[in-house]
Amino acid sequence: MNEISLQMREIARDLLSKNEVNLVLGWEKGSHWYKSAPLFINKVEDVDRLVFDEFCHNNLSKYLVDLAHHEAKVAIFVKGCDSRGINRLIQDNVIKREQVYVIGIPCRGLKDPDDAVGKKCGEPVKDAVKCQECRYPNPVVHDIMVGEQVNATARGQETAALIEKLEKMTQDERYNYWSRQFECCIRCYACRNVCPACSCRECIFDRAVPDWLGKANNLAENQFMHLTRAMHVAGRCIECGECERACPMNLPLMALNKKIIKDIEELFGENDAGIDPEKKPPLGHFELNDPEKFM
Amino acid sequence: MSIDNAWEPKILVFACNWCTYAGADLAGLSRLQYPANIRILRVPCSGRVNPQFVVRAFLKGIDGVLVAGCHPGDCHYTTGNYFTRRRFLLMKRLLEYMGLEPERFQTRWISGSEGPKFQQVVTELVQDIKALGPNRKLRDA
Amino acid sequence: MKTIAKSRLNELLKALDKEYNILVPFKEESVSKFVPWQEGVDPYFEENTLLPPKDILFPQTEKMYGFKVKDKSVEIEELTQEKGQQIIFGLRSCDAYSIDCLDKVFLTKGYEDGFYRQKRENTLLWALACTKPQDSCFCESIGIDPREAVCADVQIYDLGEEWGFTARSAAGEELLQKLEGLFTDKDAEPLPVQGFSITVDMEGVPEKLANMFDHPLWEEVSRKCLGCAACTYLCPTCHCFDIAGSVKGGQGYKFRCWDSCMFSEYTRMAGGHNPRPSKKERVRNRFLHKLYYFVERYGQLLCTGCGRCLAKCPVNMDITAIIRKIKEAQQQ
Amino acid sequence: MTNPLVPIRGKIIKVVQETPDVKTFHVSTIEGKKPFTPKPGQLAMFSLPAVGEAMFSITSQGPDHLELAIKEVGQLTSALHEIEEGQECGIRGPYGNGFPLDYCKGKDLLFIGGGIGLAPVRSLINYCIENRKDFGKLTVVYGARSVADLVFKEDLFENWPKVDNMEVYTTIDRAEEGWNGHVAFVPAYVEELGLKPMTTITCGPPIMIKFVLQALAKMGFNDKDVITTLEMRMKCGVGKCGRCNIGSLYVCLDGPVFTLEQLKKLPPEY
Repeated sequence: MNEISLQMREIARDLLSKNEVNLVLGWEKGSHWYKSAPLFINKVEDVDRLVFDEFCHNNLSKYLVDLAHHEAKVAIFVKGCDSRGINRLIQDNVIKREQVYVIGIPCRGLKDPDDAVGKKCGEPVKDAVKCQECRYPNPVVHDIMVGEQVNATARGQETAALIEKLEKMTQDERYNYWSRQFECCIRCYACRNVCPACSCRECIFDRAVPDWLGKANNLAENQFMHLTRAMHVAGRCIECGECERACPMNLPLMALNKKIIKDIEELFGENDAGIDPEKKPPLGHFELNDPEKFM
Repeated sequence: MSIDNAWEPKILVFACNWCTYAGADLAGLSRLQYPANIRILRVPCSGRVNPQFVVRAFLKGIDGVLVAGCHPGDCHYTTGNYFTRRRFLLMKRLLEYMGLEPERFQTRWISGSEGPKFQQVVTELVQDIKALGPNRKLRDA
Repeated sequence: MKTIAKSRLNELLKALDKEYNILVPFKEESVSKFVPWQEGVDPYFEENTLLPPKDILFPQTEKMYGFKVKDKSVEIEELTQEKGQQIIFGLRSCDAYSIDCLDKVFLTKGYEDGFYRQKRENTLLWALACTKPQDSCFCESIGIDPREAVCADVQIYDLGEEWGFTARSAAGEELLQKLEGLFTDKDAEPLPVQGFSITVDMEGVPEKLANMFDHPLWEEVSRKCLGCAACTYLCPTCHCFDIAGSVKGGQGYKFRCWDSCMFSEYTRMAGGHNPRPSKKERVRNRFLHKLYYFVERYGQLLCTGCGRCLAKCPVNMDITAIIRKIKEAQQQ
Repeated sequence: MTNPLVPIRGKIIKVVQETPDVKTFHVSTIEGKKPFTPKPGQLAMFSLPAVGEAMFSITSQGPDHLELAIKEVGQLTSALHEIEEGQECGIRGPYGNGFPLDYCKGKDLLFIGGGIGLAPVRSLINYCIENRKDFGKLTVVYGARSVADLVFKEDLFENWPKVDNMEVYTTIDRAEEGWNGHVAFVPAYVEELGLKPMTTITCGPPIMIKFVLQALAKMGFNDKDVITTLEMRMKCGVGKCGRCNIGSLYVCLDGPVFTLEQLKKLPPEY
């Protein structure tokens, strides 16, 4: 068992036995060596199930949305990207900082579980795409930290390269590319349900009246869903890449989210969501001298 | 059915109640001619327009959308149009990234006294959209 | 057994293509599913498809009938369905079993679903014996033989360099006879099935679940569920649907589309009451349906052991782990 | 019609305003015939195709029509409350098991209803009246929030009291001017009447059912003699679409009528 996992267990044991929290959100091993899954612990006996490894993809801050009215304090383990989710939820008044005890884990980047399918434990596995361009491997908010700080190092440019490729295409080529993607969508809403920026109590996609989104699975409805979703998380996406990982159809959702982030930076200046809880989200404020290129 | 010969674009204008709607009114009162292709939807503020209103309009058969409101500094609610500006600058880029022709979605500032500007903007918009032809990209078949 | 060299599979498909629409497993980028075969489509037999063949018989969105409304009048128009014969070529035992489940749902218990029946009647199943279980497969634990599919018209075997075919129904027999010229008759031993990495003991599980409705286990296992429908939409047996309509200018159609018991509005009534208000009730219903309710109603499990749900669930909700927990659970 | 999910064309030949938010719709085929002949307690899937489709209990039937009493609660029912006589519609059915007529035959029957819950019960009451000699004494206990909310007033005050060996007790929740009748919640009234245990058919809002069942238990009523009808969200009506299950039963097929004895064996998920 790795050192970080052991430390996590000690911290969780300590917090629970001293009643400082009554729930710990962490990870445990799942169905395969390349699967780690969210774990909810409220009994000291269960702390030895906690692990941290290169497959702990789930951004647990999502669960804080459900726990907004939790009666006592919750301890949560976060990687760098996940920690931005905590700040975002605080900014959106979904949770209060004092409700959560944040245990940060500097993250060296995770592996792609899909690439591990069929392999034996120990065989080389590709890096997860979502971690390739990580700029915040160290948690930006934490009460304590487990493990050593790590340096951000870009290990790939897959998403950025795809965005550039798309930008260079003609309108019709781009349209055809996205249509092919959206036609594949099965509308399972895994992307929405895994996303810490999707914190509405009732989503417009679920409402029968007014029926913004019909239930038929066709290109038009799917376009509506993905454009609305992308605009809704615009300026609030913390780049954890969970939507893209969760998508069973492997839609390149981060090529949407990161394009918007890129545009926001070009238009309104640098903005990384969930870094500074005091900073207003880019679509939630304005400057008098904002560009007016569309006039 | 050959619709293309007789095709006339349908254009939706989200008009802010305080400026653009008054501007359109003035254009009417001044007997300024503009194409009959536009449908005006009055909104309390251009900031009321949600991105999904725009996408939905396209899906339901609109060929071009104009969001129009007060000039910066003139918002009846002080700052609404500044948010509009950011939101739709970003959304215009997103729609372009999706492969939509950028001319189909436009934002303009038209005040209550700018009847001629209203006439000019919608006339140009209709010309642009006519040149593009029907919207077939974001459309509920 | 009738055999044909793997390199000559195209000839067989071409011969079948004359009378049938053939659906074959096909992989494009990272998504594999059944697609209509045509010259140039190279079937993918390496592993089972990501999307099950369910939507061939039960499409995700299916028009049911058209209507016209004008003033007070309402006209209803039945839509004619295509009557073409089709073959699902190369589906695995697990997915064949799922079609057996769908047959029970749509064709028994008092009402026959006309939309399903029309397609099912015109479909032949050419099942492929599985030899290489994937990491998340556990069909054998469910009682499914990976080499012999239920409902198959023809069973296909991997013989190494050749494909072998054995008829399993009169229709399959007749078709193989017709194609006689393409095959060589020989005695051959199909490749053996390699080991399963997941096994689970189903003994007594449905019976035990009869008394576990109020067990604290459901609260515990449902906590990490995100309430998305990845599991139900990838499941070959999940068959819940919604009925909705589309109307434009007095004309429209009604369609049915997949729905998921994991969605909160699935059971919510017009007045607001919801019999399954939280994810605990929804997760419980999903697993009880698969492992107990369906057994009680139709005499078989509503799980095929295909493992798609546990492979693709964003939080790795693992039905085999839940079955193990059920087995270990103390009776309340 | 080969496909059970495709409705036949119907026509609303009459609309009766029962209360401010309940109307009864008389539905025929467009040829003026009864769409189908349901048993008391069965259901019909009714639609305005451009709006939606929903399941309703059939409250009564005539020689050429079915009657559906519908309360305005959602999208479809609001649209329904706007329509006029002559409106065409879609209808399919009948669905569900209906009341156990053979079991009820020859017995004294007690009917307990609250609000719109009288609608399904009324189908059986009317059946008993039409086949009067097959049944013993008929007793109806019915209540609503106010006088205005009492449904089927003509039956309650005119028709039913005249029926041989039939008693009707009506109550409202809170006293109001012009009402000389009883004032009490339905469960309390049932207890107050001190009826002897007999076969009972009850339907009403969940909170009323809960207390009626408690009262009946206290009064010594037998679980297998207490019959109720359930409501669930339904789409197909034929046991395929999945959402109306309670355990392994589907309310649209195996219900909506259950005895308390049956319900106690099912998961409490309705």
